[in-house]
Amino acid sequence: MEKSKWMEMYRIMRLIRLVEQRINDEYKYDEIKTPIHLSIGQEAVAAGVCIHLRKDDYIFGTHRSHSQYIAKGGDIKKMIAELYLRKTGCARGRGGSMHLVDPEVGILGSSAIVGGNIPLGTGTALASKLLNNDRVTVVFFGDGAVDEGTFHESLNFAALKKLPVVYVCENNFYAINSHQLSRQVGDNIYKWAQNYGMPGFQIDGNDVLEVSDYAEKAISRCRNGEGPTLIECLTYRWKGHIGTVDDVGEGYRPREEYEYWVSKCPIKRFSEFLKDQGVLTDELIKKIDQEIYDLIEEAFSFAQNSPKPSPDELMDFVYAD
Amino acid sequence: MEKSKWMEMYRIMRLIRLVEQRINDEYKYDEIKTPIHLSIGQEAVAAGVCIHLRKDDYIFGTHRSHSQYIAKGGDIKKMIAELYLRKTGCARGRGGSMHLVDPEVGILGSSAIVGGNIPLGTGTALASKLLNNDRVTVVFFGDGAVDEGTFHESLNFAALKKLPVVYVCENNFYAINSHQLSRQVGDNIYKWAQNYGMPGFQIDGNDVLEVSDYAEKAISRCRNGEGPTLIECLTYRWKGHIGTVDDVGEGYRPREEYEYWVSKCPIKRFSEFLKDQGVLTDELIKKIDQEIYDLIEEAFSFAQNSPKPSPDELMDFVYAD
Amino acid sequence: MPWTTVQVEKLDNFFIMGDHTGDRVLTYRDALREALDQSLARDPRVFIMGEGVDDVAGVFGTTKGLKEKYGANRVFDTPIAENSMTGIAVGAAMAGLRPIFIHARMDFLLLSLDQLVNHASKWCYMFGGKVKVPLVVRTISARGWGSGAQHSQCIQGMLMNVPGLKIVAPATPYDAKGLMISAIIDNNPVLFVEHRWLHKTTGYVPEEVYSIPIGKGVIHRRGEDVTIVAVSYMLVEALKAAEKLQESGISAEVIDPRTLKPLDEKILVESVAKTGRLIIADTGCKTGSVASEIAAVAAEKAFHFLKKPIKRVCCPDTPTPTSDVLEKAFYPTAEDIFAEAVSLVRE
Amino acid sequence: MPWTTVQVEKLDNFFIMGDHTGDRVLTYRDALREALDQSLARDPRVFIMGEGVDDVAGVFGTTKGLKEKYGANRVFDTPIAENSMTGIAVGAAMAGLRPIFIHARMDFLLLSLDQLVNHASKWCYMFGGKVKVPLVVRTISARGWGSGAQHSQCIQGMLMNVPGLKIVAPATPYDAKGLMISAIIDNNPVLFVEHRWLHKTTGYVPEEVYSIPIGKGVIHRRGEDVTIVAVSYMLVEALKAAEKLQESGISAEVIDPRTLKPLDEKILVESVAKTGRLIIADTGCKTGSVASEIAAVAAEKAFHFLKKPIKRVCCPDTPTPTSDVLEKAFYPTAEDIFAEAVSLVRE
Ligand SMILES: Cc1ncc(C[n+]2csc(CCOP(=O)(O)OP(=O)(O)O)c2C)c(N)n1
Ligand SMILES: Cc1ncc(C[n+]2csc(CCOP(=O)(O)OP(=O)(O)O)c2C)c(N)n1
Ligand SMILES: [Mg+2]
Ligand SMILES: [Mg+2]
Repeated sequence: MEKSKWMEMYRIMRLIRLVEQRINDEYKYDEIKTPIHLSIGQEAVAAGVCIHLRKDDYIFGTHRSHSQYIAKGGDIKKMIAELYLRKTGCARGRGGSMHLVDPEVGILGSSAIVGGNIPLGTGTALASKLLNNDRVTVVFFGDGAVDEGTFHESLNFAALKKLPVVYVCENNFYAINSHQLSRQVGDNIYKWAQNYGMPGFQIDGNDVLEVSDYAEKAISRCRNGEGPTLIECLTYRWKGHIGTVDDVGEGYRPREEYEYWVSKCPIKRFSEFLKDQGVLTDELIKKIDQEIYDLIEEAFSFAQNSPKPSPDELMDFVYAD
Repeated sequence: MEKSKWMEMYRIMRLIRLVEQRINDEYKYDEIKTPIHLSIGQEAVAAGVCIHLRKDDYIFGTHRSHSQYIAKGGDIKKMIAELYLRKTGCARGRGGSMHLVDPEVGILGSSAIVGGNIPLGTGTALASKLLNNDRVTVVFFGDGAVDEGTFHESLNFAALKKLPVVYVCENNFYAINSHQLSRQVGDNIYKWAQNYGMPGFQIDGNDVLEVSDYAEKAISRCRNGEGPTLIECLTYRWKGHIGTVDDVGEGYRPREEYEYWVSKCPIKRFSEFLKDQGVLTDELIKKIDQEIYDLIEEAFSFAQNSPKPSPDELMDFVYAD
Repeated sequence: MPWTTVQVEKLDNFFIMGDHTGDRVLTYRDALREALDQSLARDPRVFIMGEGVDDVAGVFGTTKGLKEKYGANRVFDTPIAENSMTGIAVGAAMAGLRPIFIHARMDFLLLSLDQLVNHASKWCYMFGGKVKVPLVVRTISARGWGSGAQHSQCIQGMLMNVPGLKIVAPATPYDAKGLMISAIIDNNPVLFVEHRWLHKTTGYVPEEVYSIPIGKGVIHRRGEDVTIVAVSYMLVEALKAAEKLQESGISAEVIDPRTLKPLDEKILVESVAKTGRLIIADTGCKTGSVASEIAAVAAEKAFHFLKKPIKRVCCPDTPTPTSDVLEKAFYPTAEDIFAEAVSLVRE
Repeated sequence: MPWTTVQVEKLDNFFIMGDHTGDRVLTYRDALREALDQSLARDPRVFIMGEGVDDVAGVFGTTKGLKEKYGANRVFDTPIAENSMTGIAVGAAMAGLRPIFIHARMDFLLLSLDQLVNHASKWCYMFGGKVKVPLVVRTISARGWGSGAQHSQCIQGMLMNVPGLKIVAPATPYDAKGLMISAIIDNNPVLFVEHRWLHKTTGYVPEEVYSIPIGKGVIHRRGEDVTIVAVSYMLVEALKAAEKLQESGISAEVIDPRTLKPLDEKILVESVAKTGRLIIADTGCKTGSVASEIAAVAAEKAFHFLKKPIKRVCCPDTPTPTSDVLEKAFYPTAEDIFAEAVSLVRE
């Protein structure tokens, strides 16, 4: 990987983190009237994967998809406006945080039904095959989605037809409060790939270089018509499942587990690496942060000053023309 | 296995075969006004598995379940009467061939929805666990059912909870006219078990002794609280998917394939073995057949002479009291 | 051979005039096949997927030979995994293709409602119109020969409650072809409701490509005394009933809404304005049926024209029995429509 | 914390009198919890399964502490696999247990309709009454705070078309407890329809175990001029509307059918016989709604009593928008009921 891409990945991870933190901070004012699921702690996955995607490649996300939208190059102003449910939002205020979209960069939507996006992304990959183009699809989903039959049904079909799709499981070990081991036998999601005759890997989802590495290979396999890959990225969400609540401690996630993962912060780790490599300095960090803060400021102010949809638009878009 | 059970298995296989043949012969008279799916060629699976089940164990079948009903000890008269859609039928004429039932011997029904019975059998096994009894459930299903998400969802749950259920896949390579390899990646259904941490085997489903062997172990594992097993039995149906039609030759199944499997007739094979062992003779074969013919004759005559339901019973049983 | 063929082959060859005349008579099945054939030919984005769509039987003949003609990329068999296959079709539609997904039985649609209802039908709205899902889902309801509770359902009534979905249920060969073409060129998910007993009906069908507006019903027979709105196969029974009513001196107007959602309320209200009496015949179970919805619309919008209670002629609220005797008791026929009409007009 | 809590906490604390008085006031949520608690205590066959039923939040508090009390065998979390989990509950029911399966959102029910409709609801009939499926499926519909198209559906209308299924939708704490107990002791699959905004309503609830007959509605307020039939949460809006109508000199009769299937037709017809005017308020989208079914029944069986068109007050036929402004336009309220009633009575 070229070093220029390192900096881009860093910037994207940082952008995701700071956007999420700002959302977190603003949420208490009750102006973001939509459920939010923050990706803080999981930034490396989206960043490491999307860096290898072209604008015309497709991604599909879930309820927790801010990071992927940002990494794929979705318009930040329209994203924040969507969270504020404004007419200028990427889904014109009809979708909210769980339903981000930006077709211009291949984001065809995300589904808040667990497992629901896996067939959809398999379908865009089918389209690439039938249209004989080399567009790749990446489907992002959680460990929870692996519980659903759609996971298997889709992987089977993709493997059978050798479709250009990369399945990226962001395994953060929890579905709401339910631990992976209380829902699944074993903790090796990547192994399912084997039986479908596709490559499958379990990797450190907090190591953006490792993610990028595996993603690059998987994506180029897709472009070469060699079929799908499953990548299980082990990672961790810092915030509670939903909103800005805390779910660490008694009856929830163990504090040690939480602290362990916070210590493995993907951004800290990568920035240390970049510093070691001599391409990142404290000064540069500040500069990049400042650029990002400006961008975020602009996006929030755009959003907050945008008009809301008007009630008489209620029936628009039920059907496409 | 005691030798007395050999003869019982032989008798059951022969019973299945002759019942099916008689149904096949009678179907042209249009008095069996229900779709039928014959099990000729697949007799060893049901016979080899059910020989180890107690009366109070449960089985669930599919659209193709005559063999299992018979092997589990379902009432033959009521079965034939059900095919003739009589009031005396096991489902009182409401079910037909695809929906046989006999709760007295643990047959709680069968589903004509592919993959539909796998959760149900997993559920009765859950009940055994919650009730802390040692009843075992066997779910029979085809290779087609493995395409459905319910297969994975159910196996995962059964493994997670260590439920006393044996999943028996009768892999006859076809779902209607669709070959396994045009629907699935690979031809190793049994391998799925591995990832669920349960034993899985692919065995010769036309060898009743092998079936019986593996089934016995799986069932005793269940009784001992050691959890589920998946057994994939390779076998073959001689008749077309449905009714009495022929689907061999041009555009359908290759004739050589068909002939190969007919040459591997499970009954011929087992009877030769039994003869070798000196427990079966031509005379005995004749005697057993005659007993079976009498039983069949009785069942068909019972069925044909039974009354049909009357129209005013239409609304009965929509709800249980 | 699918078993319902046994039953279908025994049916009378029912000819439906339709609102088109000409000299080419086709069966409903062949009309459908022609619509698919012509659509595959004219639009490279169209493709067909589903269990057995490429096999010798070709979904009761409706896809026969299409794989040979258009290749295995455009007409292909799928694993038995209705929910994900639907979602895969939806994804392909989002990427600009025009998939036609086929369920050989409407019962199997129940496995796929997550993708159809939670996803396909909501996508356009949920994303402010930015992504479209031009998808056709064909479902075929069986009847008779002991199809039984899991292989004979007519659940179009359930789907009426789904915003964002269009539902068409053509009853004539002419409508079958025209509405199939409309469904394919429509930019929304369209549920295409077929009834196995219609596959054999015949009628005039033009050779050229034509479409029929979604959302427009048709008057099949004009009359003064009573309006019979008939859904899908019930049109055949309604036309038979109307014929018999004529002999008894009762003039029935027979309407086929063709599109169930969005419903042609105008044709309904205008007819009731004339006759003052309304019978609705549907192939599904009565409660929660399409007939219920039509009755509600009439009670809301045509109330002042109504002289008599609205009558629904549907299957009773029971799973389909397998027994031939009970099947006969279960399915409403021309006789039932006739009897209701007589009592509405005479009493 | 489930996000709709944000919204629910902002609601007024609505007290519903119900047909019971006493001195113990409970919330709907606590009434439900008590019904579950008492049922687990009295019948060892009862157990609860579903995503998160054993977690700290306890499905909005309705299952809180039950795992601790009855053990992890009887109150347990499941994988996210709604269709099979439903089938597993069905199988356990066939083997003699009495499972209660919970969906935290009604939207997820759509994933499980194969098992609920093709299997659970048909089993008793399909096998001539030989196997029963005593199953309760709880579903909770959300509303507000941008729940959006995939997390706020009220699809009880779809389920009306399913023979063999019973559907209850209690609106008061008293009914919630009584109908939960009835649903558990019933030998059939019962869909238990809850609305998140009802969880906070309060009312009198007796401490002892009691059941409410499935299939019987209740008159919440007697009146002469117009009948308002209100489904689930719409009862709250209907009672508010009735209050306001009273002030305008219009006397409204408010009926809660409580059971949606089988419907209490008698209470409906008798009320319409008295008032001659009918408004039906449902929480779902209008087309194919429970309101449509009730309208059809009234148009069939109470036609001669009706003086005015039947009115349905429902959500429009669009997926739920996320925008707060559009949500406000989307959901019908007491105002809408009030306006319809005024126009029916005055015009
Ligand atoms: C079909 C379905 N069932 C249940 C839910 C409720 N739900 C929302 S998010 C979630 C957990 C998802 O966990 P995971 O897939 O691991 O994603 P994560 O939240 O960890 O990113 C659940 C169960 C849902 N949205 N869809
Ligand atoms: C959910 C569902 N989809 C499709 C069908 C139509 N169908 C009936 S039998 C069958 C093939 C089943 O094949 P398999 O499971 O291998 O069983 P076999 O007939 O070989 O015994 C299909 C697809 C169905 N009954 N249910
Ligand atoms: Mg997770
Ligand atoms: Mg098979």
